[in-house]
Amino acid sequence: MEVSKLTDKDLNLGVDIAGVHLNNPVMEASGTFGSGMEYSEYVDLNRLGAVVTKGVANVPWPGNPTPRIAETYGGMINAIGLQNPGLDTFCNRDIPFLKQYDTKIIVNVCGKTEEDYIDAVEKLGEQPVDLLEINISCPNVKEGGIAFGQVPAMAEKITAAVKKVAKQPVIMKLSPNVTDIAEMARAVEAGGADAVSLINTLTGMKIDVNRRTFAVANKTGGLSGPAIRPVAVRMVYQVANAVNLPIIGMGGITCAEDALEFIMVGATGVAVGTANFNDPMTTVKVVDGIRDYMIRNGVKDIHELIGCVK
Amino acid sequence: MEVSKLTDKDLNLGVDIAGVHLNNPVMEASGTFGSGMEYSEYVDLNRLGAVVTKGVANVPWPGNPTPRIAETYGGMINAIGLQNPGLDTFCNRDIPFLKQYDTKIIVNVCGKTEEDYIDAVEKLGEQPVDLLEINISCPNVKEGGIAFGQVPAMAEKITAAVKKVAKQPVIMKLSPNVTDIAEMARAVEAGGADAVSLINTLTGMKIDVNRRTFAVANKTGGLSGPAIRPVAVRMVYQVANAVNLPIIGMGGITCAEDALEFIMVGATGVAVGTANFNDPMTTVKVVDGIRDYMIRNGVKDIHELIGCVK
Amino acid sequence: MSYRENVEITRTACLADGVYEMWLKTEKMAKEAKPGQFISVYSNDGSRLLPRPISICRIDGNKLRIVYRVAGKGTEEFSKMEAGQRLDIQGPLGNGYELEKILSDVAGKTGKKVDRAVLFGGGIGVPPMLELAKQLHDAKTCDVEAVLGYRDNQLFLKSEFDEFGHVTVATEDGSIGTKGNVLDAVKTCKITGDVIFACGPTPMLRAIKAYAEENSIEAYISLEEKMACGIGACLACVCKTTHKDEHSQVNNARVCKEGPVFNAKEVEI
Amino acid sequence: MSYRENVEITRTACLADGVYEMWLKTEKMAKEAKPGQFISVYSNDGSRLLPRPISICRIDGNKLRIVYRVAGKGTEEFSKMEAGQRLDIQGPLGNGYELEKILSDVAGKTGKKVDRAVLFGGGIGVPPMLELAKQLHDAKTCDVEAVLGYRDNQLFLKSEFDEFGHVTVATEDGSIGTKGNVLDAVKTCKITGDVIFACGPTPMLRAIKAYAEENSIEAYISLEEKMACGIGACLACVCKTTHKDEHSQVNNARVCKEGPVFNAKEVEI
Ligand SMILES: Cc1cc2nc3c(=O)[nH]c(=O)nc-3n(C[C@H](O)[C@H](O)[C@H](O)COP(=O)(O)OP(=O)(O)OC[C@H]3O[C@@H](n4cnc5c(N)ncnc54)[C@H](O)[C@@H]3O)c2cc1C
Ligand SMILES: Cc1cc2nc3c(=O)[nH]c(=O)nc-3n(C[C@H](O)[C@H](O)[C@H](O)COP(=O)(O)OP(=O)(O)OC[C@H]3O[C@@H](n4cnc5c(N)ncnc54)[C@H](O)[C@@H]3O)c2cc1C
Ligand SMILES: Cc1cc2nc3c(=O)[nH]c(=O)nc-3n(C[C@H](O)[C@H](O)[C@H](O)COP(=O)(O)O)c2cc1C
Ligand SMILES: Cc1cc2nc3c(=O)[nH]c(=O)nc-3n(C[C@H](O)[C@H](O)[C@H](O)COP(=O)(O)O)c2cc1C
Ligand code: FES
Ligand code: FES
Repeated sequence: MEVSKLTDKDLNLGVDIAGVHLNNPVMEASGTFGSGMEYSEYVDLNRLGAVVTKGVANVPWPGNPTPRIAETYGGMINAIGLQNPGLDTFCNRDIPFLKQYDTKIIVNVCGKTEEDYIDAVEKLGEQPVDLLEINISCPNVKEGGIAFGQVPAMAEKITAAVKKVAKQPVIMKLSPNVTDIAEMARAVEAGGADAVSLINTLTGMKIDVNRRTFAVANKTGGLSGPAIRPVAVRMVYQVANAVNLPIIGMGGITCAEDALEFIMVGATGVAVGTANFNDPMTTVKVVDGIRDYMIRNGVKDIHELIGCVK
Repeated sequence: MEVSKLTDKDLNLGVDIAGVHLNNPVMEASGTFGSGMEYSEYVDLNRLGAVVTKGVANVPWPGNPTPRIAETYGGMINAIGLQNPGLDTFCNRDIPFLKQYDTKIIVNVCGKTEEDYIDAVEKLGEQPVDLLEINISCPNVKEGGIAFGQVPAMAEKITAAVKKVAKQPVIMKLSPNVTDIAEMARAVEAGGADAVSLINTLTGMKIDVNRRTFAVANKTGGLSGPAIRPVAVRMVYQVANAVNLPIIGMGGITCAEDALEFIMVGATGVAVGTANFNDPMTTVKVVDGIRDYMIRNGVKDIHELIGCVK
Repeated sequence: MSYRENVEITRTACLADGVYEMWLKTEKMAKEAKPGQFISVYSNDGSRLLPRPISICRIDGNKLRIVYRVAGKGTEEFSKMEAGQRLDIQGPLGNGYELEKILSDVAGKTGKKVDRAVLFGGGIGVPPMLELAKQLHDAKTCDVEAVLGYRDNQLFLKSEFDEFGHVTVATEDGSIGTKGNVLDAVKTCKITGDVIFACGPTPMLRAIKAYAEENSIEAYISLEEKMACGIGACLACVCKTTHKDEHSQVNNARVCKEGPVFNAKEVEI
Repeated sequence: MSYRENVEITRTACLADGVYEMWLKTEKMAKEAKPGQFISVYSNDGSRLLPRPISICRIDGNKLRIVYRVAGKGTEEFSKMEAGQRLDIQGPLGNGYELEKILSDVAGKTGKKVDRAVLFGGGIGVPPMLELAKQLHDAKTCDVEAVLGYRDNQLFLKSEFDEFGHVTVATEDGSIGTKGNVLDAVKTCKITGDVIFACGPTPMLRAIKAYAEENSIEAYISLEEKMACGIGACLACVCKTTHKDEHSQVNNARVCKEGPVFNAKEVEI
């Protein structure tokens, strides 16, 4: 076996997403990491390309009743219901916390109506955040959310409305619960999106057969974790072939090899979600593993890998 | 803990699907069991409510190039491409084999065009088979198959065309790769379907990052196994609330508890697929496990459990 | 501070039908642990990703002891493990009992020093009370009155409580002690105290909350909820609080972070 | 007949870098096994559902020996197991070598009794040849000429082949024997024979197929393909055949059922 002579400093792991430079392609997925505060005990946030915050709305949301989660085979379902403290608390507490680190800040925004989204995006315009990720795909709230994510015309409209007021580049986060993900990606591209992220969770259900009841109080929840990775990789591949936007790929990433699957089918960034619950150090292990892969295979620039499998 | 006094002979596990009586609700899923011949070394086929055959077409199909499968986390993807020996060989070899057993015969039918389906269904009219399962959801063949399974109007049309010539009751097998599974179920109900089975596989992809290539030659394949169970249970629940047809539920069943999830959200029958590859005795273990559950919980008739979680 | 460690199991035993104990040799975790805290225990089987939260039953130097009931696949896996095998764990997690602070708070509120603490443990809620009993006993500031509820005559850990205070037992089947639950035992045996600490099934905690309010006793109860992160990030494990808390802004405290120990008055259960 | 068994591992060892052996105590499986057959080995980790097909290397009473290279997560898991632990296996699977039939077939076709059999093993294709060498040796009807290809000087199993016949070695790095592959060794050492049995990487098998055709020698080769059922039901593991086979009607033989041993003439590789 040939061993490449590359060392750490020969490598370029940096990527650009909608004009924003990330030190490496690795971030965590919204909702699985809070705003990084709790995880900072385990992870040096400076090592992450970006921190993506839990979805935040213009006002506080109480979320769904418990139980909110259930473990499933190789994954989990969650129906947190986008509990969040509202933008005011978020801007006073979470953004200043994140500004201490050398990482980019991506704020995930949720809403029930177009007005909610616009209100939140306008308020965030004043804030030192780098990118906005608009969650139009949350399956766990009754109003809004998912409808925007399943009807192309609605997705285009909400994208355009958000873009009109947004001061930061806009990433639209797509739902996998659709017949044709490429069509959804083209819709948000038409609406003016600067990037897309996918996938959000697959709608799932678990039954507690002993208690003869739903395992999560909301009946349905979003399925995530390594179980869904093949669906996510397929969708990223489809979207990479359908639009001209940078893609943040996610869905079941647990290690560098998993992340590289997404990168090789066309993702510029990758996000680790559920795996953080199994091992809080997953994100940095992914960064290290990608670096090792590049050294082992003589790959100097991560761009040689992005979309290399066609 | 109270222990119920029920014994085996107090129990009714029998169910009717479109007028056909099955001794119990358990069968295996098409394509994972051949026509039962190979598995008969491990499983007493008399113990199964029905045997569902691998998809068969009017003429032999060569299927896809290899590798045709890849293991994924808690599941697998396959792109067999519906290789089959054609109806003539099938009727001369497989049906007589299955007739030796006290089980119902469900023949899974695939096709590329409406004419293919009609031809096969007409020929099967002469044969001693109990039910037809029409696969309009195979993601692994370029023509036909999946298109019928993703557009409601097409699904209704193919159902009506098949029903017109079918001598046996018709089960339409639905694809999960749609935005709204309830709409698809309503379409085949409108077309005259006698029952539905779901779910077929979720379209997925796996990348071999060391060889920088697709893990299955067909690029995409169908994701199956326990990884997808929450999606399958959710869809069966949705369909049970949308149509008035008996449902055969499947997707990741590995044990009796898994099967009971499907039954409790409204499935009359359940099918074991991928789990057979992990343990060839899974089907009979599911039958035994359902019986044990009923005894343990004082449930005399399986119908008390069908759809009991609302 | 909490840690992620891959630890060696140094001892295992079956304490009663379906109830097991495990001693774990930690690097740093045991040193920082408090009674009432828990650890996240991870499966070695890749199909089970989420941690199993298990309370700390005893702290002994660098060792932690956990006692658990087989409730499903994860705890079944643990029950089959043997000394010498390894497990991933994370902790110590949650607030746990800040004993000095609690005792002085209670004294402040009631205007009376705590002379006797009543510890309620029901079923698999018994083990988390043991380290608390020990620390209260060792601190010598108040008497320990433990009221332990079991299903039947398999009184796991009971004899260890005897070392730290007076113990009253209730059993569901009446085979030993008062027939019934821990509050039945309180009535029958006329047990009183200045503060209550309790862990057990929700109906028991609900009854104790009501009992404490009726009798104007401060009560601290340990709640359970399904967890994903176990460290306060995912908002899976919330419970309803009477006051809007700083973190959530919506009356939802995190059991894994603000809890699992709550003043009974502050939560709705 | 094949079986599903949960078996005890009776011995394990590391034979070379990344190459391990395992002895398994079976109930019925070993009794029915033939050289060239394989077993399906199942992971104890629920995230890995599919079997790992591993060839039978030796049959000894009720024991089976397998030798495998760590190629991924499954084989890595196996490599960490120790004597006393248990595994689910299924087998014996595939056709394997019906030795008497093959030898008389070959004699029939060539009009000449088989005096010398050449066994080619390349890399992790070496182990499956061992039981075959033994049975040919024990039958005493022909000489055994083994040509074994290795990466380097770690000649795992080589000394065991010495007991059953004459052995020639090729190494990729030239550290021992002929530098190059097994066919290089054949040329250098002028090895001849009346029938070929071969197992190894596809390029090697392709070269042997061509060599056999040029020299009009009957050759039997063991193919590999990804498998799901391992018993002929799922059609995952097909290979292209020159003739339409009875089962598929479409020139697709199942490696797990009609194979893994094929007459080289009958398959396209
Ligand atoms: C703070 C806290 C402390 C605990 N301390 C103990 C203890 O000391 N001893 C003990 O025996 N049990 C304790 N439990 C309960 C214990 O966590 C569950 O019994 C255990 O997680 C069941 O896992 P399983 O895989 O066997 O069951 P499964 O039902 O297969 O578990 C499936 C999923 O549900 C979760 N889950 C199931 N039951 C509970 C539950 N009651 N609470 C939280 N999550 C649950 C599991 O963690 C897992 O993610 C505690 C729970 C909490 C929240
Ligand atoms: C008939 C037959 C006999 C074999 N005999 C031996 C043997 O004696 N010794 C040995 O070391 N190897 C043998 N192999 C190859 C062995 O099956 C693979 O190396 C092993 O399955 C890899 O598993 P893994 O989990 O380590 O790798 P992973 O790459 O993690 O496996 C992922 C999946 O791919 C499958 N897979 C990966 N490589 C192969 C392969 N080469 N062939 C078939 N499936 C594969 C695995 O079974 C699993 O389902 C044989 C293969 C076949 C088909
Ligand atoms: C507990 C939990 C909470 C989540 N909350 C959000 C959220 O607030 N906003 C959002 O866009 N996605 C949310 N997601 C979806 C994830 O960001 C991610 O898209 C999905 O989980 C797939 O990645 P994974 O398989 O790595 O977890 C959440 C996921 C989980 C598991
Ligand atoms: C190898 C394989 C082959 C399959 N072939 C067919 C088929 O021919 N016709 C069909 O309708 N479904 C086919 N399926 C889908 C299964 O019948 C089933 O719907 C799906 O696998 C979900 O169930 P499971 O998770 O239990 O495997 C196949 C699945 C697998 C894994
Ligand atoms: S388990 Fe994640 S916040 Fe408590
Ligand atoms: S692996 Fe299923 S047919 Fe060979």
